[in-house]
Amino acid sequence: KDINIIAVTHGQASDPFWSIVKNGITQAGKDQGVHVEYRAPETFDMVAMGQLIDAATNQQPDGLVISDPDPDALGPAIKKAVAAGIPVISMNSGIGAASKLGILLHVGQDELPAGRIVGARMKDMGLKNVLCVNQEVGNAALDQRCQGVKEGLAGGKVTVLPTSADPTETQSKIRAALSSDPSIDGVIGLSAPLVGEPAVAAVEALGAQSKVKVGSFDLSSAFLKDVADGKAAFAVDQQPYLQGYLPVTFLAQHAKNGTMPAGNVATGPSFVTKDNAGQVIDMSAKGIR
Amino acid sequence: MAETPIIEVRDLVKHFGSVIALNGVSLKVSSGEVLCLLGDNGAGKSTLIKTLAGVHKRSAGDFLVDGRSIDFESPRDALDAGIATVYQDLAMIPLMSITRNFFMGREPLKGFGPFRYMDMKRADTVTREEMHKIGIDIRDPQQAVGTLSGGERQCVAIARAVYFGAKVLILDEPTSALGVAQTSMVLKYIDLVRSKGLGVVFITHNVRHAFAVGNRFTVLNRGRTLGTHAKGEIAMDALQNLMAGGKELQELSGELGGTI
Amino acid sequence: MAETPIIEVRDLVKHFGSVIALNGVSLKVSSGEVLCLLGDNGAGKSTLIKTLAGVHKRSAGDFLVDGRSIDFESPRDALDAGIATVYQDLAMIPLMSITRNFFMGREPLKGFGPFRYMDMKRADTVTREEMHKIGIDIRDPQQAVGTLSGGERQCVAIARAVYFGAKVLILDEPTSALGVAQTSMVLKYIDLVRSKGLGVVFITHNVRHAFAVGNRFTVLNRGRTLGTHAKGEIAMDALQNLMAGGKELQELSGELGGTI
Amino acid sequence: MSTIYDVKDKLGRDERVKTSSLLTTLIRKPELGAVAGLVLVIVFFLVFASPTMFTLAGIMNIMAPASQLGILAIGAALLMIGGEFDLSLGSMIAFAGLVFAAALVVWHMPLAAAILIAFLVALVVGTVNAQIVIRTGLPSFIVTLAFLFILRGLTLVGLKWASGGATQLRGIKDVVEGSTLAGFFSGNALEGLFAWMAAHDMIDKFPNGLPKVSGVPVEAVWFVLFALFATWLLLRTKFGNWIFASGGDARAARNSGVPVNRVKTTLFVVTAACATLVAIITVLDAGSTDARRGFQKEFEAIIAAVIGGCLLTGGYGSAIGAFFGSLIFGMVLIGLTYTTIDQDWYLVFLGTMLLVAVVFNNVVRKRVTGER
Amino acid sequence: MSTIYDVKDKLGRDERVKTSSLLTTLIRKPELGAVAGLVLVIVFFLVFASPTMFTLAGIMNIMAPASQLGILAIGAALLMIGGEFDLSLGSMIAFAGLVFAAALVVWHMPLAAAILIAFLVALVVGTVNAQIVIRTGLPSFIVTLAFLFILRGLTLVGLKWASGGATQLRGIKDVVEGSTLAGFFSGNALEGLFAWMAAHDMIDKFPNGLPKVSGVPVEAVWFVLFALFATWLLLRTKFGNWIFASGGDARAARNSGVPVNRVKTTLFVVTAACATLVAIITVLDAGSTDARRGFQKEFEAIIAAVIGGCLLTGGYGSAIGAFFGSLIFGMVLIGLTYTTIDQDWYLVFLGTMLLVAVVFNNVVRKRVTGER
Ligand SMILES: Nc1ncnc2c1ncn2[C@@H]1O[C@H](COP(=O)(O)OP(=O)(O)OP(=O)(O)O)[C@@H](O)[C@H]1O
Ligand SMILES: Nc1ncnc2c1ncn2[C@@H]1O[C@H](COP(=O)(O)OP(=O)(O)OP(=O)(O)O)[C@@H](O)[C@H]1O
Ligand SMILES: [Mg+2]
Ligand SMILES: [Mg+2]
Repeated sequence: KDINIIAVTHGQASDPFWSIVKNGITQAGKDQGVHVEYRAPETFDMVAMGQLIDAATNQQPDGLVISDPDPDALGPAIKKAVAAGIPVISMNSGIGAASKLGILLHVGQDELPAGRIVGARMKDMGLKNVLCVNQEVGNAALDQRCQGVKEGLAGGKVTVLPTSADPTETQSKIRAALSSDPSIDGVIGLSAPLVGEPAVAAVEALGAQSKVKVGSFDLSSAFLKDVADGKAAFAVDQQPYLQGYLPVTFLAQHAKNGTMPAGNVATGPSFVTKDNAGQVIDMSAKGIR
Repeated sequence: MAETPIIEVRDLVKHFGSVIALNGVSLKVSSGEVLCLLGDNGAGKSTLIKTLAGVHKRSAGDFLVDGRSIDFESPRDALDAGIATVYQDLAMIPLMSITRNFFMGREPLKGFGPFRYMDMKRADTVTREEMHKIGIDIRDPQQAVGTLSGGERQCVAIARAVYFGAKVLILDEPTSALGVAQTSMVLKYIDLVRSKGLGVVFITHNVRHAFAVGNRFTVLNRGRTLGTHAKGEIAMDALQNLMAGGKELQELSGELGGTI
Repeated sequence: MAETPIIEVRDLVKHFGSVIALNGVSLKVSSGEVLCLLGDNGAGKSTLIKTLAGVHKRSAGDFLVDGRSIDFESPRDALDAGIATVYQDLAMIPLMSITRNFFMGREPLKGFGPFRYMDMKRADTVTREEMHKIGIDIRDPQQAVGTLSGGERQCVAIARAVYFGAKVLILDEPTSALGVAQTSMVLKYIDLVRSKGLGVVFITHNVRHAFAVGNRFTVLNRGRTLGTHAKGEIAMDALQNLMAGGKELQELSGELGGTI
Repeated sequence: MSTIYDVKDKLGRDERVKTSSLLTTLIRKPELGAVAGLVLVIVFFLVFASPTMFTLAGIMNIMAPASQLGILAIGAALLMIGGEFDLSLGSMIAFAGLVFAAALVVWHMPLAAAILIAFLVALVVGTVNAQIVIRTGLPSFIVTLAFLFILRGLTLVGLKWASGGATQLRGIKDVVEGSTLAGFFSGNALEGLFAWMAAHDMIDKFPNGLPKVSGVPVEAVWFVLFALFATWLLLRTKFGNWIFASGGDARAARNSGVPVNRVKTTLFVVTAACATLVAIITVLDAGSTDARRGFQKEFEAIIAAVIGGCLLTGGYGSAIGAFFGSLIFGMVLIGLTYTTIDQDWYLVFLGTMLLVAVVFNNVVRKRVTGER
Repeated sequence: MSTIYDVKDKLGRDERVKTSSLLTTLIRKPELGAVAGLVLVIVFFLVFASPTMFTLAGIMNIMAPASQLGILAIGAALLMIGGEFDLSLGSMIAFAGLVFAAALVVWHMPLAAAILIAFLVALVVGTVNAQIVIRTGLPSFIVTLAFLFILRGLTLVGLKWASGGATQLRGIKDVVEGSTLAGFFSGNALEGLFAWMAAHDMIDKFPNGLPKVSGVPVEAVWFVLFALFATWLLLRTKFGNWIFASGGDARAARNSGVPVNRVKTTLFVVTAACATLVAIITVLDAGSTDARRGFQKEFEAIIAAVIGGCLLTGGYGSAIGAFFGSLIFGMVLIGLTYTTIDQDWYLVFLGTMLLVAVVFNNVVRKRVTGER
């Protein structure tokens, strides 16, 4: 009998981060010889996501991978899946609620602690006034990153700058923010292609490379090039590929042999800096990192 | 007719931005009489009756209903005061059915309390009957008004106004799109309505139609009243000339055999 | 008039869904003659001329222009074939200026190659002049058509068709909204156009207007041709009765003093 | 006198109308197009989707989102027929959700009071939208667009304030635990029936004996009732006539004595109330609310209404059409997850299905109503 | 004969027209409303924003996004005046960007060929949109909505294929290095002038002597030229007349001999070409393209056009209005970053500013044109 594994996440296939997750899932499916499917709501929509989990449960897959940015909203749907006897692994977010809901294990790390670690690193770099550029305000997962940075940068000031998916607009807004508040000394983007790259361009256009440090969550090949060239300080890697690859592998093994690791797997955050950026660029251009 | 007129306006002025549409117009209508409002194209007839019907607010002047000065906030007020109007552009919704247009704003209800609903059957019957009276035999009262011919549409508007008119009936060129039979019907109707004691304001460009039913004739020209004449006081030819706004017509008319 | 008619239709049939609007209509128009199309409301006159003008496609029947069978794909084809039409609903864009409406689809150009542009000054002048000829003195050719009075709007449509009419001029109730002076003008115009050798199809409900300019009269009734009569062959009264679709009018007309 | 006009033949038929078969007459309803579109979509999924889609559980799974969308779509359809848009619909869901949730967990109000407050907010927002549109004469598109931003922004600010910095507000489930009133807005209806059916092996069960489907989602009940009510309203009441008139030609309607402003204000309030109802249902179901709730629902609602045959220019449309439009759109949205189509192709298929369904709908409608 | 009608007074004035001052006549332009809105917004920011906003650098910073939006808005405005919408505009940016980038880095075409191919795709997409709208008679809203999904989906699929799995395609800068043609689509124009001005201390410089602002963003030049061209087209050409006519009343226009279908097809192609132009500019500027490019730009474009006075129902509007509308929207969008307003309030302010600008615009327009 074919083994069927379904992944339901809150990130769209067109989102750079989640597209890598999906690549990991697809590859794991191939490697394990199981059938995998990736599904996500059209926007960050917990109600729709709960309905997608229900739809997945109805199909009685041999394993279910979910992300869980709102355990309250998704709880009932997850519990139903568990009650239906489907092994569930959560990834990326929701580590805190995993065991309570009957989830077998969690792969990845919540956004909030990830943000804290980034904040702490920026504090180490001596930054005091950081601009957290959020391309999708209201996406609770992204909001948590900024919140975490704020907590990590204890004592420093963090301002959230809401922007959109338009790089021109983002660049202009960052330039505007930097020129109206000259004390800003750090910019952290929540997406490397949508924010990180325009941020580097904005800092360059203002001639403030020496003063303003740029970092970003997630990777993109162009941003990694900036890191390698020293135009950006660091990129934060959660290894989304693994967040997709591992749960599918675990569930496939579980279906075949009944095995399952005993504890949660942390996939990040890890920092990519000038020293190691070069190795990552090519992998990133192919959607693996 | 020494009684107070149902409607009276004095020195009415109406501006649209820089356009002066009415520049001092006076008229009165008493019950049981047909006042014909005549005048050239663009003289301001429609603007005047729209002011009477509550569509426009006057810029200056007096407007009295039953001898009392009045200000209509909306056409609904005018309707509630018993003034029903057939507009030149008919005020119909092409996408809606004949019945729905007929009863628009005055729907017949059935049931009680919050569960009152439109009595569609009665509405259909009334519509069909009223249209029949005016000489139009409609195929289906649920047909969209937009698919009716120009004259059929006009008849719906007239039948509606007549059906709901209580005190005054205002008709803006009601016969212009009508066939011979329907025109006769409408004129007969006007006569009937008058004899029931309503006042009628009847706008037309056809001096024969005006003479057929009118008691008095008020002529507008370029936003001003040119004067009012009772039926006995003026000949059809003289009226015809007045209507044309003082343009000499003999010559033109003569060339075409004097038939206009 | 032994020559081939400019326009000829035979046994034309037109359905709209389940509605049969035309059910076998025949007529012809030769150059230098005015054909009056008469008939009751809803008889199918507008539907017929819209078929001639390329708006509707016929469901069955023959349609010949200059003796050759033809199929217009769009009104533009009809215009290009020299057939200009005044529609009953006028085909005007209320939001656009008088000039722009006047020249819609036939803009006068200036300049050369890709840099050709509308000659607005000429367009304004022509519009003003043509409107003046028909008896309307417009305030500003750039005024939106939507703010014109009903009759003024009608005059724009007529002036436009006359200006661009090349072979045949079709007029659907052009005089219905017009004042006495403008009506005279339009009838004179029709006469003029005929004398220039164009064919004219003239729809009206006014038997006097029809008699003033018409050479032949075709009567429609409920989607069928009732017959065609030359001017000399029929009296005004008989025609009037035919127009009403066979309804006896004497009685009604009598009550109102025989003036209709 | 009536004989003068009587040229009908002996059977009383009008010779100017082609006779048509009973069947044609029966189905000469514009809504038939939307039904045909739905049938097409169902056939597609019957062929290409996993058979679980059309099990009882699968259907209920589609009903939940389709019903939520449907409630909004019918509200939007009424407003569109009345000649206006409400782009603030989606933001209103978030805002009403915030107010409702805050009333429960921050101000610790009883459920009934929280529901009342939420609907009061809808009344205010709807009235404000309407009054600005009416008084300024601006298109409602642009006015409600401003409120799309404003309400979404206020939700964000309010959430941060209510939750102390986060953009999620949780813990609603604990507060409403055991309330009977909550049963009207969350969970399933007819649970007893389904349990009984499960006990008698009439429907599928989980290994633990519970029925796989524990009832009809409560929003589906609201959806059907609202669709029936709206249809009755549109077709059979005075107010329905006024809605068509206001949307068909506001000036003509006003001239005929229809209180157009009152009609439009009511419709804006109804639309906002629909958003609030959906907000309450989703907040109670999810037990939480966040700043992205209802994102872009305004467009989905308009899409569903347009699929169902509403004209964007107003004056034409039906609630029953919007009903089927929501089912079509909801089925396509969820249904694609039952197919093996790769998620990367998801949008391509969504667009294509939409187009095909709408074109088909249109062709059928034209065929049956004889439009040309 | 002319004397018969001559009742004008001796000065040739018509007694039915109130005399108005030269000033009133001069400014009796509907566009004045949009200008007034812009002035209002500028005054607001002069008072509340950091003074750096109105330095040369600040203005150029606003010009880049406002110009890109403006190019789209003028295209959308032309189409709206012609009576249709194009909701696929934003997705078209992404799709054209993909085609353009793939032509450069995957197929290794020269820049000119890549540009040509991108515009060819625009021609095809515009034509397909138009043909479906015309042949089915469906509202363009729903047809182009389907293409919003389809093109966005195809972009994702295409990107993954072109990049071997990622959602970003980069390396464009290296490929076009040193091309003169690229200068027309990226970077700054008038760089010589600005360098000269810097050398003569007329504008701010960096410590190293280079001017802080090295030129006018090239999209601003396109924007202004396109606005001028579109204005000329609308007001002075035959085609412009046809656009107004097609949007005002397609049936009446058709009856008057306007080739409505041809007009609409052309407009759909123009709109798609606008999206393509913006795509080329942003791809060259950023050196990369991704799956989210142009997200929701269709709405921003429509918003800007409506702010500028376009009617959603078609037949009315102006390119110059869309020009100012884009400046207003672009300025509000970026300008709030220059203020000290808490960014959580961002959307609230965006909505409020929009509403205020539009209401003000409307009031001024009514005042000057005497509409009631
Ligand atoms: N809303 C408006 N804005 C500007 N001008 C207007 C408006 N309404 C009417 N006018 C002008 O006022 C004048 C009078 O128009 P009105 O419609 O009252 O004429 P009328 O006497 O009814 O003519 P007709 O017999 O042709 O119907 C016209 O010249 C018209 O252009
Ligand atoms: N598009 C349509 N769909 C359905 N029925 C139509 C349509 N157009 C016209 N009809 C019907 O066809 C019949 C003929 O209409 P038409 O407009 O040709 O009449 P007419 O002779 O011009 O009348 P009038 O003198 O009143 O203008 C009418 O009964 C009308 O209801
Ligand atoms: Mg009038
Ligand atoms: Mg007709």
